Amino acid sequence: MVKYIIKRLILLIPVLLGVSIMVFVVMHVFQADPASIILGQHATAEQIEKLRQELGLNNPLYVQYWDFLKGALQGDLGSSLITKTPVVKEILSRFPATIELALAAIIIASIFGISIGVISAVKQNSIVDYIGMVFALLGVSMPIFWLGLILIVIFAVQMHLLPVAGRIQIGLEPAHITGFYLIDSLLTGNMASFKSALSHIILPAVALGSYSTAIIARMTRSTMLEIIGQDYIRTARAKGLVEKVVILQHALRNALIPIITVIGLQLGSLLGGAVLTETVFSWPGVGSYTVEAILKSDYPVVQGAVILLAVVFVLVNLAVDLLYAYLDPRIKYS
Amino acid sequence: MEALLEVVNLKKYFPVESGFLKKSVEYVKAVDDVSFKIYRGETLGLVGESGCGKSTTGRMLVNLLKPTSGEVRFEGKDITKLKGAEEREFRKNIQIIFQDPYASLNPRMTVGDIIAEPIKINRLAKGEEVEKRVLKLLEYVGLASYHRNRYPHEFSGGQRQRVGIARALAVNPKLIVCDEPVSALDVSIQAQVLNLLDDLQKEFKLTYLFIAHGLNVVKHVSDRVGVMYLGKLVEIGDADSLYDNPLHPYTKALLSAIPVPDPAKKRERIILSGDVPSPLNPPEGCRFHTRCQSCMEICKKKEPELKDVGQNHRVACHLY
Amino acid sequence: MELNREENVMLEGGVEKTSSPWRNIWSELVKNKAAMVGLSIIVILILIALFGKYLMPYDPNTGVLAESLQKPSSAHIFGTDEQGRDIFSRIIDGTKISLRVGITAVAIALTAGIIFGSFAGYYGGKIDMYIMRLMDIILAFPSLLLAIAFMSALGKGIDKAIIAISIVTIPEYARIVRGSILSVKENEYVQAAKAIGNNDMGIIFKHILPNVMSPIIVRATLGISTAILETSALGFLGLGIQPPQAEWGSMLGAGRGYFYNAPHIVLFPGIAITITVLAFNLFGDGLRDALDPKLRK
Amino acid sequence: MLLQVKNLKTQFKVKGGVVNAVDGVDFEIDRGEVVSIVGESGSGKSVTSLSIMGLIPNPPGKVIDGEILFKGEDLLKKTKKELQNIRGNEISMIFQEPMTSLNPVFTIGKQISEALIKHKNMSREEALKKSIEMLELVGIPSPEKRVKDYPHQLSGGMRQRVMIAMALACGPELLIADEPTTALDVTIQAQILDLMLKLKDKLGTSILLITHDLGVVAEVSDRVVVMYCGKVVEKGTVMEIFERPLHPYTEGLLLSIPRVDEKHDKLFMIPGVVPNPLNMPKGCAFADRCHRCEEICKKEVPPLVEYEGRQVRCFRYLNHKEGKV
Repeated sequence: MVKYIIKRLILLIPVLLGVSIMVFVVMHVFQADPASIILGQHATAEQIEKLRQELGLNNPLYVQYWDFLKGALQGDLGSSLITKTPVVKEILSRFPATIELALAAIIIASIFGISIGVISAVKQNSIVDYIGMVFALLGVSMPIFWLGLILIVIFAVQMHLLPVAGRIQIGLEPAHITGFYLIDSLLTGNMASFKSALSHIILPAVALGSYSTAIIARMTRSTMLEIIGQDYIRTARAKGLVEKVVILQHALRNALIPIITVIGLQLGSLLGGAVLTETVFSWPGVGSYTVEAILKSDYPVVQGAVILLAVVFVLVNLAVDLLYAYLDPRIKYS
Repeated sequence: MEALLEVVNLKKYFPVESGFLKKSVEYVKAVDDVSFKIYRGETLGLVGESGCGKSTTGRMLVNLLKPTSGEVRFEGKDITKLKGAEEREFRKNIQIIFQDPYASLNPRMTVGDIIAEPIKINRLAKGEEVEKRVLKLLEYVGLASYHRNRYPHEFSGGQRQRVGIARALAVNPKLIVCDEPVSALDVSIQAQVLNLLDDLQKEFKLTYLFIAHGLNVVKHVSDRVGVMYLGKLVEIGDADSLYDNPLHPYTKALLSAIPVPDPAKKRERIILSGDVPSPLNPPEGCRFHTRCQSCMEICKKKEPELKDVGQNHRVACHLY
Repeated sequence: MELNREENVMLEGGVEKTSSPWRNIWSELVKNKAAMVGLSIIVILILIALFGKYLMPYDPNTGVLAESLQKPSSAHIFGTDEQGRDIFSRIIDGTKISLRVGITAVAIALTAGIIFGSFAGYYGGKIDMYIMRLMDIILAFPSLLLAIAFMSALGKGIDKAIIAISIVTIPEYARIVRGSILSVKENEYVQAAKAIGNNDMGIIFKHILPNVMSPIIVRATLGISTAILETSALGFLGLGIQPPQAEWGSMLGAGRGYFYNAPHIVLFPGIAITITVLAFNLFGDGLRDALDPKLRK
Repeated sequence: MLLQVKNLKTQFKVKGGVVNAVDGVDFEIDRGEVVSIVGESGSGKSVTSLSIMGLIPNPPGKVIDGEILFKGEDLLKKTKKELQNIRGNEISMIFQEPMTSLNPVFTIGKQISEALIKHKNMSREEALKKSIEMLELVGIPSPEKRVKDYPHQLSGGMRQRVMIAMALACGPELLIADEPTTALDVTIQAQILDLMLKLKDKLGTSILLITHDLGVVAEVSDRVVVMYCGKVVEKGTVMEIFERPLHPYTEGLLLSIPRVDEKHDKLFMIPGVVPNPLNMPKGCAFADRCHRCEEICKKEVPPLVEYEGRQVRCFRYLNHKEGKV
């Protein structure tokens, strides 16, 4: 098992190299000239040329990439063109917010998605099934940023039940332990902080998780239907097991294998979706930071954020593959 | 008699990759040094249990699989080394019909197109001639001309198998490899297809290699029969002599295991113990020794050769 | 169940009419009400995209500032936006962009995916490894994020949105095509095609691809919805189609500053996106049910 | 009588209509007996066995008429819960595909234990101990180790042994075996049949064997029920059926099997195919393929008639009895 993990991590190297080359090339070939961005509209040609020289932008691309790679390996992804702060530092300080939001969303999505899917499959073609599947269909058809806006209008603006935006009421931030406000406030026993953090995370997590909930529900339903038709389910029934055991033990346990794959993929795409949700809810995470950077053409930030999120995504996939081995005895990694 | 096809020291090893970074490769020895001849106009039956390599052998004869080593000589010419146009030219001589009539026909083509395809690809006829041939072939296999524009899913298993036979006949082959052609069919349909194959053999002077696990079917159709076990040919001889007087302990056990539809005949059965060993790691010496009731010391060490015991009968066993 | 095969048993004498597999699928699809609703909406949307200019009460791109942020009324049935433009006209105008991006992006990605996937699946070995590694690299990004990165580098505009969205979805099609090809490659009818003398291209195009098209077509239909959602997301972030050109996502993005007081400004574009995406999803689901005999009853 | 099936009718709703998969089937099984139901695909033999178990998937299937008396009580009138207490306990079943009939994610020990825990109120440890005993009984080497294996680690023959161990764990009075050896190789098939017969004698279980293989039927059964298109066409002891088949279908079937112990140049052939279940002929379902077909056969469905103490569904014997032919 350890050997397998090491092997997978080694195999990640070419993928990550490919990822970095792709991002780097795309950013440098097509991007507007960073020097003119830094200096603004009124800069003279000489000034720009001088800065290009300083930034090493006149070197051949592979030299620039090599410099970038050397830096990246030492944990230096360059500095923001605008604020001049190191990209890694900025991103890491925002990372917990994004992860907290994504985890909250995936937990909501898994719980609701799997439950709806199982119930729909068991009650196939009943009214419950239809309602569940109509909701799931809406879930995959609504843009999450629009759902976010609508949720704000209803629950924050009209009903005043939940806050409009932000991560926590200003001044209530808990002491930094893990960086996750919900956990940190519980650890320090700060209930006011916890309540505020919880009320802030509900709407964005629901908005972000809606698409995944729907995908997981649909996937669970079709997988369960397929598995219920398998020979070994007939065997379980022939043994005289009660239907609950047949469904929840024999069928769901087998269905979990593909479901986990989908959840893993969704967790990855949530990181992408976070860009939208964070923008809508002014959530101070990596996503909203990246969007700002894009709009300001702050390419080192975009480059750093994209690479970092890709690394997280790839690691999530690895974790999913390892979960397989636990769930499916037929898979043994060696 | 003249051999139409001769198989010489045929081997097929499938690599199984394993290990970490440095690739250590193991081999599944699906067919391991098999030699036999098929004479013009005869039916050679090939029997054995799943995994014995009988189908792999069949596919190598049709050039669907390239052998690891060894030769397949068709009319004296080694066909395993053919390439390009020569290979295509050769394919006309040997055709194959498959086990599963539901999987062996392209579901998106009409039956007529399926039968016409080999004629067109091999340029055996042009224009209206193609159509005439297709209808003729349908007639040969007992289908009607109105079946021409139907799709495979509209046919029953037996009818689909007839289409498969017509497709094989389309290029006027000399040899047809029948790979379990009736195993998936019901008993009453099985008899229809077996009789059809028999009629066609007489009409077109065909030679068959008949691969099956049903020993009764093989006995019915074959002039000679070969028995395979774990990639090896263990016994081969005239059908009557082999069934009446089986020599290899495996053949004996196999024959005694067939249920006979006659409750009055209660026979002494030889029940073999255990399973067939993995072809990834076959036993040393005689491959059957782990399950053999007559196993001797030598069987565990030395691999027996196929020995002629007279009357066209050969067996690979240290007992003889 | 042993009944399934017998269902297809045809009577000698040919009473039943010949039915091609494609015609069967269509008759199956027609029975699916949800799919037909989806298909009808798609047809209407295409008509709107083609002839929308005759339906627009106002010029979608010019507004009267004095009439900005008006609530829906008889003059402006969906109200007006922050620049006083008629939202109804803009939504109609936006239809053609969403459809164009969605359909073209999928068409490009599908073509590339079929080529990559077929070669990888049919030939296997090194070719397979190189192609799939390349796909892995693209797949290492959450797709929306990669599209954003491409857009921020390529610059804004509809063509670039199409390119960005198609590139990020190629691996998905390549994988499906490859997987399907692997699953039918060993089928006996493919072996038979080889035995009668077909060459590789004949086998791929005549015997393999037609038999693996079902999941690919389904995926492509559903892929159009994803592409439309991604277009709108890019527009929302201000990266997609540039103003004043009307695009549903960018309408939402622009209206974001005003939606506390004028929720209609975000309500209608969002509904338009949802309906369009829903239509393709309904149709795609119906296609899948019709094409997948396992789910057929 | 251990089991009496009376006028059983099971329907399936399929695209294009309703199929009467089982259409008025009667037969019985005594204690300690092996009764075989034999027929080709589409004959309704498997549906019959699933109907007895109450495992017909509904929808699309449904038992619409008849009685299934097990020890005198009608299984069709039992509640879901009562049925669950009978299944796996008093009646159990093994299936054709040992490769897919075991749940891939549980150990075989767990899968055998389940029934014991449910029906015999055993603790986990007791059930596991009993499972090991069962594995030993069905001839699986080193059962203490194998009990922790997953199905994919076993060969096809071994899996079918596990299925048998599982089915017999609670000591059922009736074992329904649906094509138990069809998917297995000849030598393994012989092992499994041998094992089933030995265990039957040892445990006194009655067996209902569903198969298409007349060879297997001849080897193991006491009595035989021949089915065609959802109906019983002939019943009798194994000797009667094989020595002197009455129904033309049985006769044709027996003649069309190639045999190792005899050599014919041509096989007897039953022409044509099984009729479309959605479009059954008006008279006898076999009439179109029958070599002894008469006018009446195409018009009316023949009844099951008594003839020489046996039952057969054919007009020839009805007339014979009345002395006309």
